[in-house]
Amino acid sequence: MKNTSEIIEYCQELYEDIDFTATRKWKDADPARKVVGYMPVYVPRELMHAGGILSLGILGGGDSMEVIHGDAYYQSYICRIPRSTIELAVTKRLDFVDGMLFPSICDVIRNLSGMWKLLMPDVYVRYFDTPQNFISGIGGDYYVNELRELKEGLEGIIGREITDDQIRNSIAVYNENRRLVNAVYDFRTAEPWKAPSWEVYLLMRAGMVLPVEEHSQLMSDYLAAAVSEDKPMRDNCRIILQGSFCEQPPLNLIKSIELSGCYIVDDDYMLVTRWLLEDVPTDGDPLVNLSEAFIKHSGETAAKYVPDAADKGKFLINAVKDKAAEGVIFAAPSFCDPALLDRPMMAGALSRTDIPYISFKYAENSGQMQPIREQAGTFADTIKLWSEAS
Amino acid sequence: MTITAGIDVGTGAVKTVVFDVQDGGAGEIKWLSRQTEKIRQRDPHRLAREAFDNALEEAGVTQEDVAYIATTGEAESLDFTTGHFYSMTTHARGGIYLEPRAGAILDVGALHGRAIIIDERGKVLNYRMTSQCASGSGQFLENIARYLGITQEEIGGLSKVADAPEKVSSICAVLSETDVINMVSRQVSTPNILKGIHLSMAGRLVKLLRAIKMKEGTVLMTGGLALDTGLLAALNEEMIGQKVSVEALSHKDSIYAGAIGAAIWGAFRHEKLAKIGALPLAS
Amino acid sequence: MKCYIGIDLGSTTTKAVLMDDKADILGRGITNSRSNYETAAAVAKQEARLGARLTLFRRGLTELTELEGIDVLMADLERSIRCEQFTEQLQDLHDTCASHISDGADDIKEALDEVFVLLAEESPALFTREAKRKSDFFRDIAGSRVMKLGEQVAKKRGVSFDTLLNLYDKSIIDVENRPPEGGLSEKFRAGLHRLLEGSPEFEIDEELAQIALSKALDVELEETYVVGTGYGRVTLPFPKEHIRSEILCHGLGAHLMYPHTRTVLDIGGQDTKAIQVDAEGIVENFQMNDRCAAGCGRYLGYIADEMNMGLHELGPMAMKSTKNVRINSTCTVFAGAELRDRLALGEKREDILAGLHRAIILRAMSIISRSGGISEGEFTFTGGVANNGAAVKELKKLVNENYGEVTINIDPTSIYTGALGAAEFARRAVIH
Amino acid sequence: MSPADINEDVIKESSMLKQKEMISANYEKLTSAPETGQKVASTYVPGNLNELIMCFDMLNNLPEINAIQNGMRKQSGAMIQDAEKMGHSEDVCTYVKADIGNMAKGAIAPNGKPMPVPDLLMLSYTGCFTFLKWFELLRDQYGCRTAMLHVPYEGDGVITANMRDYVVKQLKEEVIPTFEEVSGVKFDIDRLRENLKNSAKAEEDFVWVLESAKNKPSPIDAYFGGVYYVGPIFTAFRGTTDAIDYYKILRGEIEQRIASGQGPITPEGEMKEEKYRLVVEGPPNWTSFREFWKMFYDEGAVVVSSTYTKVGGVYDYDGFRHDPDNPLESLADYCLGCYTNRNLPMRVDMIEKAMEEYQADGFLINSIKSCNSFSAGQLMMMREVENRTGKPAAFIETDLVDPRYFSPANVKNRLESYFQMIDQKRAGGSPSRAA
Ligand SMILES: Nc1ncnc2c1ncn2[C@@H]1O[C@H](COP(=O)(O)OP(=O)(O)O)[C@@H](O)[C@H]1O
Ligand SMILES: Nc1ncnc2c1ncn2[C@@H]1O[C@H](COP(=O)(O)OP(=O)(O)O)[C@@H](O)[C@H]1O
Ligand code: SF4
Ligand code: SF4
Ligand code: SF4
Repeated sequence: MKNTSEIIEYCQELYEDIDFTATRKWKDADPARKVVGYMPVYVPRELMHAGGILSLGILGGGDSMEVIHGDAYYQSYICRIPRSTIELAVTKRLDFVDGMLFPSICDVIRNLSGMWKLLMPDVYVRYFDTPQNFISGIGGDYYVNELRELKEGLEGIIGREITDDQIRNSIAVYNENRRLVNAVYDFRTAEPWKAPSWEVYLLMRAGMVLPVEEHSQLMSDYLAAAVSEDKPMRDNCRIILQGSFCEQPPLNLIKSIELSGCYIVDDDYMLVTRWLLEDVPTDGDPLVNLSEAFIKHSGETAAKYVPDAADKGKFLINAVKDKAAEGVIFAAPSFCDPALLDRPMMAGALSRTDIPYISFKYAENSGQMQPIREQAGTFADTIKLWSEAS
Repeated sequence: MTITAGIDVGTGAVKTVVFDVQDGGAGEIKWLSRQTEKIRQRDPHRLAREAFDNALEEAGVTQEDVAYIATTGEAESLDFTTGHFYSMTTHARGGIYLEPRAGAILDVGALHGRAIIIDERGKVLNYRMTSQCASGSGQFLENIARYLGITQEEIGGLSKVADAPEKVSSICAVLSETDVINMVSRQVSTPNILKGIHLSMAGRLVKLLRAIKMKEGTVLMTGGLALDTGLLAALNEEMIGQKVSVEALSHKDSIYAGAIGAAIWGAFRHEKLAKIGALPLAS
Repeated sequence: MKCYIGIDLGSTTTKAVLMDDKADILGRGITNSRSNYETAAAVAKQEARLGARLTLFRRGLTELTELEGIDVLMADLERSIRCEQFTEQLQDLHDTCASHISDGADDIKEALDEVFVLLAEESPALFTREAKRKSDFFRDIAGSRVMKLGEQVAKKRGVSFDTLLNLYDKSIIDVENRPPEGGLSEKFRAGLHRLLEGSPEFEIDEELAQIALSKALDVELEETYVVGTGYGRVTLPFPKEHIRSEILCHGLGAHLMYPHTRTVLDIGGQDTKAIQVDAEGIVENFQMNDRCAAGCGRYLGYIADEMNMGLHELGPMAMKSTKNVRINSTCTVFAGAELRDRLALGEKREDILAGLHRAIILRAMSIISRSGGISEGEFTFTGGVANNGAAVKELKKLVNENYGEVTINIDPTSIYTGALGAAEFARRAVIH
Repeated sequence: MSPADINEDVIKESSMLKQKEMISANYEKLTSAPETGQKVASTYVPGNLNELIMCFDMLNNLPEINAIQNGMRKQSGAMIQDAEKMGHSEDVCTYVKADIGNMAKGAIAPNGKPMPVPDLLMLSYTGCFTFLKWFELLRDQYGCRTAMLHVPYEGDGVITANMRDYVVKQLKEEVIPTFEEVSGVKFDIDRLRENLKNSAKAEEDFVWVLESAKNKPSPIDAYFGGVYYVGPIFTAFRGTTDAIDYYKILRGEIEQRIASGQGPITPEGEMKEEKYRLVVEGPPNWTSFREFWKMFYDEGAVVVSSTYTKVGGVYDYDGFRHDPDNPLESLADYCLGCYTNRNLPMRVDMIEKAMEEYQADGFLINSIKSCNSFSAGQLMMMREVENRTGKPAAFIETDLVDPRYFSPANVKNRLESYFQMIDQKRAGGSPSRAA
């Protein structure tokens, strides 16, 4: 059996490989195989899986990519992820991708979908507009039809029909995957010193480029290994990281937060893995089931409208309670509309509940960690020195 | 008797103090020794060791006598310490030690400015830092001083005799530099240039204070620029200008605020850990 | 004769080009823009006129006789004149410094005098054929020598080095704004005499040469039309129709130097621009850095200051690098912090420097890409940073990686590109 | 969008006076709502449902317009800074911050009276993500009722039946019932039909006005002047007879200008010579509107077509008119078809077509720091348009209502270089390299 550091080393290799060699290899093994890229906030990966398509989660270029052409597409006051994503495309690193899905997170991604159409007229590109109306008969119906249109699009890529049974089967596979993701998160919540956040992060990142079954295996291996490994517990406080659901911070930033005295006990990285809060039923009309799961059982995030004012921020506050967190760190990408516009409301909700928080901004290629360490460190100091418990 | 040491590794200098602290800071606090060492392109960690040794010697104690060696600043990875506190935490505590009336701390160093609201126990309540752009930093002032041919110690005195200061407008230090050069060519006097820079910096610092809702009371300047009397004067002028009824003070030992805070928090933490029986070994 | 002058008032340097009505360049002049723009323009122009005299002299001489080694002769002559100018400015600096000494400080005065005696003694050596100068500007040359000699003298005499330096700091700006004036003809004649007397290697009759020189000096260099451009152009004492945007001037200038140019990159002190021109040198598109000055020439200036090195030494050191160090921030001010950080992490200076150079060029590559990339024709790199070998090396590498094999032009006189374009605009304003 | 009061010293045409009257009457109605008891709905310009709102006797308050007004009065800067002090990020849309800062100051309308707290936030989520958050923020503050209308994005450049059904269903089952509840007025579809009929009439003349710029010289400036012309049709007047009258008057004035070969009117009088005809993409800057405009007319540059005059609805490109016979479907199509709700390839097509039809010399983008909806992707649009038309393009960067991001020297420098570039290109006459 592998130990955690071997598993994480493998994940790190995948993470650092901006040429997506692992996914390419998977595809090259069989000429019939197809790959569809998406930005991992929320898309119904089950549909791709049902068509035998590997869904590739694309998270920009990170801090190791030198962006040269991306700046020719974006002004300086737009976040970084679209420019490094374009850079990936322009430098032909995504030339093996047969289709692209752009989830409805913000105007930048929305417009990126159009740019992709202009840039690659031959690739299947879909702006996947999920409903902001959460009533089954309205938003739900609309969504079922969107799913149907997407399914037809995917069928166009693979040249055959995707059956309901295939979808049901895929739903089950993803239910399993989600259970494991949640198990890893729960384990970290319970014993954060045994599952450092940067490891958990890399483990989830691996799920972006691997077939889902392999990812599930990787997670159960990790869990098995981590439980038995002994790592020292540090004098850290427990925080939840919020606002990083799209452009991701560099790995060093995640490490820096932990180094400066904060255990991250929950986060919103790669939401697609945990967007749905419950299992999707495997019987009945699978598209309706997916639609209902989205409408009824998805988490709260800045990219989603909250119909009832009273519910705003509840999800986060409940998470703080459930995970016994001592504070929240809002870490959002610079120029990120959804996260930054949401922040004052979330912060307000926290203040009303006496939950301490701090906030800062980053970019996927932030190099100077000193200011981050300092703020996170001060936050940790304050909790450690002044909280009643310690 | 609890001997503790505070080591503040900055971008410009390493500051070290040794204290004797009673009851984790609640009782008597005795200052035993102090050391500053300008870094000047040397290895800060080596300097920190040297400064620490010198401070021990001056205080007449040995490393074994020290209950808690606390660092602050750029020193998380120093290898001979007990624990690390972050700058704002330490400046807050050091500030309240130096000036018990202070309701806020303005820490202005080589590359940064921070405004920190504190309570009477030195707890950080709220803070703001200057953003990435650096035209309001000590470094910039240093560069300009070099260009104008004056020493850092002279800046304050000159600034205070200005009669018609001209503010620099740009956010960017590079562009501000051009502003200054243009001023020189327009024969604006050195005091007026310096005062102009001081006022621009002060304007930004007052904004920080307002951002964290510091509306009245006393604020203590700490960090290297606390020694710049011109900046202090400009700060007080700007407060009046921006209708903030806050008085800014400096202290002759302001530059040690971080190190002092570290030493006192070290003692506090030492007590706390002793109580729960989790004393770490001072290596 | 009719002359057309282009003046490029840069943020760092001011350049002038003087051309005749056949668009031949007669002379170039450069000075630093640090102080007064008007003075800078005047000085650059004066320098360009000096260059023009040399060109005319050379033309006259070649008409008269076929002289071997004429290049050497011209270079020697120029150095000789520059040496003379330098001596004159030193004298001015000496006097100005002395005027700042407070009464009774005789020891300071004596020390100062000694510094300047030493300086005067060594200055001819700064202008020999072999000498490698740190810079072309009086401030830089004099400044570094005063520093060095001042330290020695101060130590020897036990006076304050700071006081000596302060005298210099107080005086240099005034002196810089008072360029050596007049008597150019005299300097030329005397210089030529000294030269021919001292170097028998030139097989030429001095009388003949002096006649050619007189002819060259007698030509009236009429300022038929002057066009200004560059960062400081709005402050130029010219009416609007005498001003062209630096973009147009750079485009045209690069076209004149390399007619097949289609893309121009200019990295100056405070801005970086990428310009696309057509076959006629007409600008089709351009991009500049935004308000932030990160990654421009001044960035290297800060680094040089931080490392206590001369600007021209940075490139060579960076070329020694053996390892990739990635630098993400090109903020000029934080460059120093980044540098210290990296040094503390144990990285080597040359590797960090190479990383910094790469960072600058990466930014420039983005701007090029934004302006439309390099699609056809030649690519020309201009501006002060083109003097930096490491930057050039990085640029060549990245251009070839991203756009394939492209002809890359870099000219030693590329810093004059904008002024050249401006001069051509001046010429066209009259000729067309 | 209709800052009529700013230019009163200059523009004395009767259309302007008419618009001014309409605006001040509307502000009067809004600010006296607490006394009159009339209910107020706040909503956004793109996809605004003015005809529907009127069916419930409610007033329509548009926070974007208030932000513009405050921008032109040079008050927005302080409001934005106030909002930032309250914890709003410096990176986000300044309309939102100007609005929130204004509220903190008591939300004073241009007539000096306080604005009423809206009875309903009509969140028409059309073409801009920020809308969603903006009203969540207001809801947080005001605690008032919110109706959400999610208008899907035309990601593939078409309105599908699914999208239209979804919007219509939301109107029927969510929006209209909420309006009925808040206003106490029963929905009457015939009233809506009547309003839509009025809209269509005004829209005819409005399109005629926009297209008058095809003349040479153009009698209007379709950007700086255009922002006045779109006023009534984009705001609280669409569907009223006032709007019909306004466009009739305006049309008459422009007909006269065409007949006498006159160019557009500027704050400094008639524009002299039309030297450059431009198509402009992106909203204008409001804090230095006049200064900005001057940089154009001083150089003889006229904007003959702009995309900003399509944010509140696209009427010219594919001939959309509000249709009384299919009222809800037509409202849905209107919302779905707003400029920023169309995908980038469509936006490029629209611009390309305008460049040709209006015989433009160049294409200019004023990129707004605040607005990702407009700005993300504009650099690529610029390239596409350049490649397709072979005409030179330029890019400037400013902001809507944040004075800190309007750098006059910078903008002027770029514009001057650009105009010189067009000149030089004309003189050189070399064929463009862009095919
Ligand atoms: N005597 C002095 N007068 C004025 N400024 C001073 C003086 N001494 C130091 N400084 C300024 O203080 C800065 C260093 O401040 P410090 O708080 O030590 O910064 P850091 O903690 O980042 O090292 C230097 O940049 C310098 O400009
Ligand atoms: N000899 C040199 N070696 C290396 N770099 C140089 C040299 N001369 C100038 N530079 C670089 O060029 C920059 C100035 O470029 P320049 O084109 O003169 O700027 P501007 O046009 O803005 O005045 C300097 O900041 C420096 O980085
Ligand atoms: S980082 Fe934020 S603004 Fe940028 S694409 Fe992602 S969600 Fe949109
Ligand atoms: S170069 Fe200037 S504007 Fe740019 S980040 Fe640095 S200080 Fe700020
Ligand atoms: S982001 Fe743009 S469209 Fe949206 S509210 Fe702001 S200015 Fe309007």
